[in-house]
Amino acid sequence: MAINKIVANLEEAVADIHDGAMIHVGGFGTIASAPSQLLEAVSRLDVKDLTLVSNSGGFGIEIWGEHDIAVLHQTNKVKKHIVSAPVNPLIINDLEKKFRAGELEMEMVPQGTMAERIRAARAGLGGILTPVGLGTVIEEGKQVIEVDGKKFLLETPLKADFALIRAYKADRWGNLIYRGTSRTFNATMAGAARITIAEVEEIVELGDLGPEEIITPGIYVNRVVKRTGAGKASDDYDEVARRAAEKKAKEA
Amino acid sequence: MAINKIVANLEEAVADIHDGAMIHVGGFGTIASAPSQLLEAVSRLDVKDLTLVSNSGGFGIEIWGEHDIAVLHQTNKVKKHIVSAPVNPLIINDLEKKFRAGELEMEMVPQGTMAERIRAARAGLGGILTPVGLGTVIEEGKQVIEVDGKKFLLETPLKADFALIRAYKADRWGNLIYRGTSRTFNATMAGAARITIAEVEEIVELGDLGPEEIITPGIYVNRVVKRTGAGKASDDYDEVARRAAEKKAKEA
Amino acid sequence: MLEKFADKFRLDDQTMALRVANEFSDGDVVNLGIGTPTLASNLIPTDKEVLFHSENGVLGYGQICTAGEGSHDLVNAGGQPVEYKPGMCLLEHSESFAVVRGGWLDYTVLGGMQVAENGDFANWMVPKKKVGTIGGAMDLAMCSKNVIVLMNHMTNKGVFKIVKEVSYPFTGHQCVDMVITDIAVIAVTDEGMVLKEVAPTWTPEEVQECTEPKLIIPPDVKDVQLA
Amino acid sequence: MLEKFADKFRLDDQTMALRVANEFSDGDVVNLGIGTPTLASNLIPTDKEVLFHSENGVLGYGQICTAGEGSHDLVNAGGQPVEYKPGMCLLEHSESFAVVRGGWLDYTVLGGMQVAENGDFANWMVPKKKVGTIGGAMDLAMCSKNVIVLMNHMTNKGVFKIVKEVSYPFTGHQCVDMVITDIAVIAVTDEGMVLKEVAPTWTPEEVQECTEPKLIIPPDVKDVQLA
Repeated sequence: MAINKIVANLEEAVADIHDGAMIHVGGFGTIASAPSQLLEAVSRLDVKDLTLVSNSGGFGIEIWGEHDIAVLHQTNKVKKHIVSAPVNPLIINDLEKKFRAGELEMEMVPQGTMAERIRAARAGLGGILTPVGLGTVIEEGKQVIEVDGKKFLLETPLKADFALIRAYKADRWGNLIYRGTSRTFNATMAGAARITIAEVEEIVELGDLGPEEIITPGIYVNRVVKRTGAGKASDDYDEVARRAAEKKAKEA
Repeated sequence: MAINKIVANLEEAVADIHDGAMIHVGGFGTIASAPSQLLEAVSRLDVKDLTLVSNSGGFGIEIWGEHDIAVLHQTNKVKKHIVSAPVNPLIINDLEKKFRAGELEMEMVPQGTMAERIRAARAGLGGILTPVGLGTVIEEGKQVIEVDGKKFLLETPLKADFALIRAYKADRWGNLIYRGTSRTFNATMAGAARITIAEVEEIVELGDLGPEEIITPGIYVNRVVKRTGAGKASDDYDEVARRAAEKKAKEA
Repeated sequence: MLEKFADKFRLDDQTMALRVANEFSDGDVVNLGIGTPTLASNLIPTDKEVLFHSENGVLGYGQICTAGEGSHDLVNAGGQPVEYKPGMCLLEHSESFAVVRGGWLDYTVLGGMQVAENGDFANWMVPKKKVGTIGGAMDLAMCSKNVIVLMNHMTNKGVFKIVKEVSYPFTGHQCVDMVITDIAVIAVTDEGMVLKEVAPTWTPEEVQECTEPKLIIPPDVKDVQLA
Repeated sequence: MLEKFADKFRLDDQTMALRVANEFSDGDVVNLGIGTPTLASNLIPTDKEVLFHSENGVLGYGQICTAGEGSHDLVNAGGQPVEYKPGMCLLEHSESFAVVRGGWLDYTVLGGMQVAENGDFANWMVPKKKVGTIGGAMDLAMCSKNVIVLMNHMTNKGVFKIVKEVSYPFTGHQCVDMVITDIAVIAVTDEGMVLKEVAPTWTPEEVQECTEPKLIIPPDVKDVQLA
């Protein structure tokens, strides 16, 4: 049987996500870099107590007809969120509401430390030493290790059960390329989970992605699913900011 | 003044390499991936007591009119060599002769650990934890750190004074692309030294290397020098092996 | 701002961004925090080659696009589409922070809540709020060669933001090198905070009134240098 | 080999490589050590999709090129030019070893000096030599899902290489899963070493004579399985 990681639809792609699973969610914070259709598919599952790992806590408003990570808070799937940028000044998001209501555990992680902890999981490292976070709340409960008279925090790998990521093109081996700044945490999280699932704009023939061009080797990817619908609209960021401000004003 | 990292010639590129400098030497072991013209330029300098970091100890025979890292042992520039594959079954190289004669310090490093220690230097990490080397000679003198009941070796960054690397194309910002398996330790070492010097086949206009295509960001590269001469010949590997065997037979 | 100075001239966001842009030289690698600092990428003379890094994985991007232009696949950390520029390259996230943590940034410009006399810095959480966004701020503040904080000199309610000791949760210790505010430019040195420039119409003594720690005031305090 | 067996049939390098190639299934990711193991990349049926990884930074390459063909910019870890294959990709060295250390290799095939009953492994240095090449062997041996050692059953001088305890410098502890030699195939299990296959004309008892630890010899020992 030839290798074929392409699955028929979003439902099949996320079918085995289970109660209590730890899930890496790729992207940075913008809808264009988010695995939004996979997130929506997970929001329709009957699962609970998920632990999410993501850069951002999301806006929680529909953008271009799609949802960001907040959709999982809105549908009460989340027990804990490991996150670098949980809240934002534009909007009081669902994460913030749940956290203030005592309904959510949160672990805040400096962004570079988060990236490196995720890479460590893919790369089989037992941990990494970083100066970032020393003398801050981030230090709490962590080993401080001295190397050549300098102090560092020991940060441990973040290995998830599933990684949901967004890419531009894939082949049937799961090789991936990204577009522009949508590479971000998507490429970092590929392979940092037991099962990596990629949502892509296009599926191409094996060989169409050149060896020098492939960013994520297919061995890190378990499933590939093509995005449905017309794809991303061309709304600009100001529109997103404007509507977030509107919603905030309405709620205030 | 616009950014311009291109220097006129090999001599200018290596002029400030000094006694006792620690030098990363890129490539894997083959002449095609080695910064061979930079190595030759260093061999012509009046310097001593260098510490080299490289994957291989080299063959020490002229190939396609060029020399590998062994040229620095042949010209008595080296005090210490930090290396993963110092010797090889094809030939007794200069490193082995010097080491047996007590004229060279050597630190042997597992290849994956070497790659990660070099990356750690570029990435500002204080160290990394790896299971590799536990219960072997590699463990000697190193901290063993326990994470969640599992033991790891603490391996520290390898930051050099200079990195000599080989690439395919560069622009004046120092952005680099490689060709095939010549990426190897060249791309890993770029930025893992105070001064990174790249020897390239071609210099192209800024913008000719596309954003998705650049492997090494120019900020990691301090100097770019174009290779001289006709470039690499088309001899095949068997020829290299044959001539190594001949030399070994002659010396036996 | 103190009530007595409420009607006094103050630099607006764009002018503060222009002031910080004036710090950068050819070849500098610069990260601009979300908000006011971001504006600086549009205020560099076109013949100056400053490489802007954004933590979402782009290095060497051009101007922020005008509304409705650009692509959402090429944005700065604030999500604003930016222009492609020759020499630009893309980085996945761990490499993007290798750039930060590895000390490759000549300048980081961040918004701030409190800066202490010794360079201690807080910018991510008001204590009573219990939730805030660290983002890349700790990595940026602790690892960049020069950290510039761009902020209003005091809160709207007239509370000191330039303080003797930070009382908010720390972003980093002794990491700030310069503070650019709506009324002054202050260098953080081993000897203490040195007042370098003041906004038009402001005297050093008035700036001192708005600043908790004692400022070192040299004889040659200049007006804010915009070019 | 023991002198009494000197004239007995033994598998040559190519046949040993063929035997190991027979272990791999569609989708397996495999690293082949320099020397005899490398030959296996040429012995996979063309309709089987096995991804060969080479630590110098290539994943999914094709056959070893015939002499004088291929490019020195696309070589395996032994420096031999290999063919491009659709789906192939390139990795810089730290990513290449992320593949290794991260446990992404289904099989690693290495040459060996000593394999102990419990899977302990030595392959990089003869003690009296004081210098040897570790290369990627420690990473590969400690981190791959399955480690297969491909080696002659005994030294030329008739000394055991399959031993009760490793006396050479360790490559890794309890890491070997299978040994394929010129006369036998042996699985390393929690219960001990199990003789699975013997070379044509060899009896299990003869293989035991060439092996220091006591072998578990099941009733169904087969001839070496080449397809």
